Amino acid sequence: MMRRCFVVLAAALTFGAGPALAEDTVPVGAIEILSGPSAAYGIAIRAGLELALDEVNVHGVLGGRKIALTIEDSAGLKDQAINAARKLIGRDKVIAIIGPTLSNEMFAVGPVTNERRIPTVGTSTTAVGVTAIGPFIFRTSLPEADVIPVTLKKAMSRGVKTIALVYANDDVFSKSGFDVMKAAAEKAGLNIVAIESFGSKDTDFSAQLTKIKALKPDAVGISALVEPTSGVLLQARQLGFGSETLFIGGNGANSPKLGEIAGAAADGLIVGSPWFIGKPDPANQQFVADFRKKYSKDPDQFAAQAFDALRIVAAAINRAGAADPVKLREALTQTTFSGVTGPFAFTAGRDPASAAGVVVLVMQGGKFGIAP
Amino acid sequence: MPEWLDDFLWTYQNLVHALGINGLLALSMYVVLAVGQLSLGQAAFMGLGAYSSVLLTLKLDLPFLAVLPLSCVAPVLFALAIGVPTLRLSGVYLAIATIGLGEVLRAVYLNVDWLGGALGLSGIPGRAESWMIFGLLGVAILALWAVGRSAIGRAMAAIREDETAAQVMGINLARYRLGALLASAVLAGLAGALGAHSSSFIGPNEYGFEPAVTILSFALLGGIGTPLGPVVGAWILTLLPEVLRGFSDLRLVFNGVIIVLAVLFLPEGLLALRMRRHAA
Amino acid sequence: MTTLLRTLALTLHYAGLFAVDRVDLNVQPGSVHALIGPNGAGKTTLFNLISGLVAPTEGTVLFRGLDVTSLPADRRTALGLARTFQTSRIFGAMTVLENVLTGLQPRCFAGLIATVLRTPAFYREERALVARARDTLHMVGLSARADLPAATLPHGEQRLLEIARAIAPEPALLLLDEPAAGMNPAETAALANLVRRIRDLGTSVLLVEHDMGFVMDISDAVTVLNFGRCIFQGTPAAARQAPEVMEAYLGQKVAARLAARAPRMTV
Amino acid sequence: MLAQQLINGVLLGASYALFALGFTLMFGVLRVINLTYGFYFSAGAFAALFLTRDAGLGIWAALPLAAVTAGLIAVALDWLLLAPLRRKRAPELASLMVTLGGVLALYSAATAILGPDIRRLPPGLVDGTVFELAGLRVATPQLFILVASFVLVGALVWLLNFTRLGLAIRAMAENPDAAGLMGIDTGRTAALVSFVAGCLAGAGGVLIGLNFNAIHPYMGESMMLRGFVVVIVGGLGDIRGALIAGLALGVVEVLTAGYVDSGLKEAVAFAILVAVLWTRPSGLFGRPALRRA
Repeated sequence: MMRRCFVVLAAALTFGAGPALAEDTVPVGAIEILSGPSAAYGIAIRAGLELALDEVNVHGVLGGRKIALTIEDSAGLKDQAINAARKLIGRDKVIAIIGPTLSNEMFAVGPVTNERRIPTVGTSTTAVGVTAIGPFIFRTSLPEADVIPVTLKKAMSRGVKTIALVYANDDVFSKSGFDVMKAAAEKAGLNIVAIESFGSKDTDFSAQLTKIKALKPDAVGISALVEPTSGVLLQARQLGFGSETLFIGGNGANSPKLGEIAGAAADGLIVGSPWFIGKPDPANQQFVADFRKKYSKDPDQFAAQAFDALRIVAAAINRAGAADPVKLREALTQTTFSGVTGPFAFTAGRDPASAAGVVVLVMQGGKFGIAP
Repeated sequence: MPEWLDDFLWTYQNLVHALGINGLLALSMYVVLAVGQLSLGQAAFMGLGAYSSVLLTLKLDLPFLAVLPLSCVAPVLFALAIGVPTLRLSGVYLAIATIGLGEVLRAVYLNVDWLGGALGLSGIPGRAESWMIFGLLGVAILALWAVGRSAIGRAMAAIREDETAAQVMGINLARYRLGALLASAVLAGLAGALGAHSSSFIGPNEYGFEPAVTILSFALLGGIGTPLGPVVGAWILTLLPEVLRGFSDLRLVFNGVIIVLAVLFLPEGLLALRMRRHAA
Repeated sequence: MTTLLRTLALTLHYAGLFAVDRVDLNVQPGSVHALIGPNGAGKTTLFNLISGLVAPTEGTVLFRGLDVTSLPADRRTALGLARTFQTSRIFGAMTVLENVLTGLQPRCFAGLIATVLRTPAFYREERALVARARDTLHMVGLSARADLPAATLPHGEQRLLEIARAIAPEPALLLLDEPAAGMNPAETAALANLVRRIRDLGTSVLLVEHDMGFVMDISDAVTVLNFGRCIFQGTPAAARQAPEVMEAYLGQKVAARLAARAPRMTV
Repeated sequence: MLAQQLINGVLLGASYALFALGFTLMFGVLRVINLTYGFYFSAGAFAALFLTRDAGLGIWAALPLAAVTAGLIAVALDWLLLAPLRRKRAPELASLMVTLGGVLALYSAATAILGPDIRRLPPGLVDGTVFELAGLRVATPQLFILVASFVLVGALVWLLNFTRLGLAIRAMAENPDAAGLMGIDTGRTAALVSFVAGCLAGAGGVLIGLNFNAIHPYMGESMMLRGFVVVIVGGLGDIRGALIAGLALGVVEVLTAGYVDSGLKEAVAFAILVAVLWTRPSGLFGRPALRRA
């Protein structure tokens, strides 16, 4: 009985699901979080990728071949992300992988794909060190190191001289954002008066905020996902922080949910963003319109970045002239592209070259607008 | 080796490793359940093994075969610290204390800079080979099987069935319970070290409450009549999300339901096997 | 001959009551000693104190001349003290043979390493244990049941199994808690023979039992407890005559009536 | 600043105590560490969310309804998971395991159905006035929690000591078999205790969700770990102990975060738990009040 079970399992593993590979498609994989507690990010990214796929496959690549995109779910779990990468490479024979969603997934997946020389393009991995994993690891998402200084500059132009930093110390995203924020603040010559941490599931921040309030900083920098960021803001207002204190968000605050949860408490917060839904250029407006048409909702920054990423990969495949991973890698390093997040090229370190697309947003009445 | 086989093995290497490592974890739960205790510290022990082994590899660059045995040291010390005070109390206290241990360790990993904080430790060389993982799993199964079919195994079974009667048989409850917890810590520590050295990255959130419960569901699905049961349970629950697409969404629901059903209806587990408890 | 088991002013104070109150008990080697008394007299509690499952408030337990008062139950078993329970506590999921093997725990010396490596010494010991267990099962008449799951035995055989498990390591003293409860007359008679054989093989027996015929039949000495106190200690014959014993059992009126008729106890 | 920090600590501690009350009641009477308790907390908060956001009720109508919903869920889960084990007289670890599996399945199912994101109750449900006195600030929802925790402790102590139901509960806590023999319907009493505990959890979920503006399926789980600390330190089954331990834990956490290192806030709570298990496993305040009362 047991033996028969194993035979069936092995058969399922060998011949199981997976797209039928037509000769004339170019296989590309993606690993995103489609289930579990962080699914919201992966689902936004998938929407962006599929919208881009529609656009790319109108003409195809390499003279008319369609891209076959296989999206695997990592559920935010390290092991499942690695399994997905191995399956995409070993079975689906993809020539490039987009994703995975989180930086810590990339730390697990990157060494595997790099070893197999498959270009891997993160669209939402902003942590320090991601592209240092190896020569095949790229990202199109601006690392926080490029965004935060722009935000801080804006703050300093408003007369901020002292800053307190609070961050969630238990997720990669927030911790690495904090590291960058601290380094950037030091570099900009701001006086850091306090550094406080909390857990990303915490709901009470009163102790940290009371301490900060007594120090009267000009600004408070928050590096955390959107939910705890909202919590911090709400409780700060309760404890009597007024408009004299400028709140500065990290990448996590760059979400329309901030307005929904924190409401008026978030008013005045500024945050740097590689993309903004209201950016007036026609490419962006077209993207927003198409996205709304296809999904009946607004795109967010993750969808926008993913939308660009697949089109960058498609452009690089054309430049490489063949569906070959190593040639694709070379091509990626030379590709320049103009996307909804602005002009794009990779640096020698395989990070986005330009922070020119960064806009500083300010929250007002539950909505982001471009900061004056 | 033909190319397709090479590809096949490469594709499923991580899954194959996970089967072995989860098998070891299931055994580490088995030894504790086998003396009628419940510990939710397996994930914490695994984390200690993982972190300590990675530090030995990255900072001291010791060879992996030296790292592996050393990775048991920290879990064993923590098992002693948790076990000595709580094992004389009712079983509930061990369960709670081990949950507490997991949280304390998580806070330590997050707040100590040279443990990487939330970023964890990355760049771990992939030194865990399949033969090591399955060799250790095989040795563990054989050893536990041998122990099961001996006076020690009879004592463990007696404790699980009726603590008072076992005591009157001359069995020192505390000694067996502590011994089981230490064996559990060793197995989990090894699993942690092997897991860390086959996935290049470890982070503090991998060793929390949910993995601990998942390990429990391995053991309860397979049943604890023999050491094979938990291993098979672990294999089923490791393969299922790979075979059934879309299952991953409900993975934890499924694990939870398994525990409920096993406790209420199938106390012997899916494989209601029992082993002979003597060797002559 | 020194006394095998002695309790000195053994007392258990529990929830404002004296469950056992300054009991001095002497069990002589080579004897069958009965502990009787009405329900709630503290007999089982006294057993728990002697076997070490409950710690006394005050007093001392001497076993084979050693003060075992602060020793845990398992250490007392290792010294040669065995017991059964009022409601049988066999290991139902094990086989009959494995139950008896578990009882032989005090005779198991193979360490973890020898066990895992399956050394010749381990096999020698294991074979000796199994042989001893089979002998014991033969003695209580359960040989044919050796490989059945213990839970499937009928009640009377479960009681015998519990006795076999307790006597397998040839303890110096066996505590039997109501061994005849729920047995039919034929089974009870066989049990009496078994108890005598156990005594003759060198294990003294201290038993709690309500079947007075059984008690009078096999006991060499009787101790009577009432409300946690020892009210009588002596031979069965003397116990039969002692008015305080009858009073405890039957209440004063009935005792007086029975005394007038030169009673034979068959309660 | 110290004064404000102490107030912060007491307010946080009140939410811990409020959460732990039903948990410790359940343990005291049913002798079971019921890990599904955290789920009632989440369920209460979600019920309030639906009632206020979608059905348009005010908070004072939604609060009791949400509490009762959580109470009914508690009764159903007790009936499904624990009653069969009580009938079988299964060991306490079996109950712990079954509720562990149950709560994992429930949280994950709730996440799959409701989504993982954090919601908040509609703004403006309660007057958000912040009282300020000599620079010390307390918001209205925080006062609700503080008042609720004391009122509910009082109500529970009254229920246990001065009502027929309380008598039955105490008898059952003392000895379920004897209680059964005395004619107490232990099945019904167990269900009632579950109901009361579920209502407490649900009400706690609403008030705490209201104060911290964070409602998500796992909110009970994050509280559960604090709940363990409070219940063990206060003594399993000790209602007044839970109140004192909850307040103390809140103050210790806030002072740690305020004056030592905010990263250690959580670790301190669990270090206390482990220390208490080492030294005084029956809790800092001795025997459970339920059995003493």
